[in-house]
Amino acid sequence: MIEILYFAWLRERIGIPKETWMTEAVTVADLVDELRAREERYAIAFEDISSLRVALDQELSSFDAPLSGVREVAFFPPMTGG
Amino acid sequence: MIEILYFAWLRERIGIPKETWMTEAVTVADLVDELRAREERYAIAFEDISSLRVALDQELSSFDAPLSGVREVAFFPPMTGG
Amino acid sequence: MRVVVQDAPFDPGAELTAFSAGSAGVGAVVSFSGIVRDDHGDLDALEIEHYPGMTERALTQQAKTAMQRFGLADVLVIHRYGRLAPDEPIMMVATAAAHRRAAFQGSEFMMDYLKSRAPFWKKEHRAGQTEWVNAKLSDEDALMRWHR
Amino acid sequence: MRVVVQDAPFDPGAELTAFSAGSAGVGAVVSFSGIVRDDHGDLDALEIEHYPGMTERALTQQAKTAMQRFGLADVLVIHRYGRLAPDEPIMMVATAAAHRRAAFQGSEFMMDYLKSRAPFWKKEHRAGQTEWVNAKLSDEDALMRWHR
Repeated sequence: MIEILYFAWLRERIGIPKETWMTEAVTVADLVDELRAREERYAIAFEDISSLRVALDQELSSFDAPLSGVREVAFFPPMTGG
Repeated sequence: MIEILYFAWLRERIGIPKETWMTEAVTVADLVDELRAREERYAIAFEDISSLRVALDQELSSFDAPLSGVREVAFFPPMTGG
Repeated sequence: MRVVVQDAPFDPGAELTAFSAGSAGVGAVVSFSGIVRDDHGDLDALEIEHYPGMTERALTQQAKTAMQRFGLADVLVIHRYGRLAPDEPIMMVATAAAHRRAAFQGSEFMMDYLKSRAPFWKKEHRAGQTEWVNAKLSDEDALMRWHR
Repeated sequence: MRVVVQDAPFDPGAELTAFSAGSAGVGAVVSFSGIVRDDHGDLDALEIEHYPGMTERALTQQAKTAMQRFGLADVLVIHRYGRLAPDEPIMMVATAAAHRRAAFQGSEFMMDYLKSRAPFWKKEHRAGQTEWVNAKLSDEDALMRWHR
């Protein structure tokens, strides 16, 4: 069971800010594949992961990172702070 | 007739902040030679002009600059503002 | 070191006064404040979303890195979220150091980081329409210059 | 643009607030303040001498150059002279621009100039002794990087 968070336009496209998901995924990329297969809104939101960023347990990470031991995954577009 | 101003340790060595001086000097360097010849305190103060700066009519200049038309000459050590 | 993420407005001048008062013995203080710009005269609001928890964590970590890398005496970061009007301050960074170069570099480093590594997202509200602000390639380039 | 040379103390935070209020429409404000440091705990005072007339003229000219070169919306320079105590602000520079890079560069440029081209001289008072501060070669180097 992991917590998945979505921010900015990704949150709007998927329609929810967070959800809990039961996963067997080994890497972040595997998790994205699972999500894409769920519903079209996920398939559309995750169409181009090069335009997305991922954080694992609140640390920036990459799509090939392993999910083992991770409790919180966050997906979002490139940041625009400051 | 020109007005000569001295600042910082140069002012202290010469003992006055400013004076009016009748000069025939063509360049700043010529003026320095005239001053050096006046009294020992000038000779000492102007011993090493590489450690001094000069402004002509309140614009930074150089020792080989002509004095023609200049009303105010200021001599001082390198600046230490900020 | 102080890192604040808040929805309330703040006054960069008052914060600078407080920051300077808390940094006795330093010779140089640099501050940066970012303000909501309305380039075309039609901006109703700037909305800022963030990732609570990660934001504070990321900013604190980066402030520590800056302190160490540039030998800073102190760092302040304030960043707002929520709905902001044109001309309101969005965020500020302040750095205190013995000498000016370190203070300037520390602030620039914090800003370059904040722009593309702290989890904030901006959305512009104009004439009833909304649009997410795109990340700029130039911000990514600005960050890269700190990677030795 | 505002250039002030004064013997009275000033509050950089209050000046930043006033400067920002006067710069509507900008996205970035950078400030630098220089403070009297007492590294060895024995400084009684820092005395600053200047060249009245030339100082204002030189600072105004440099502020104009900075405005043009970096496309700044506004520049503020305040510099004190006379006798200052440790931890008192000596001077400040603030720059306003559309984007952060211009605001940072404008402030750094002003500071590098101020350090070695504006007619100010510092004298330290320690335990009844006085000593003129020597110019630093590193300040001259800092200025040279702006000469393209």
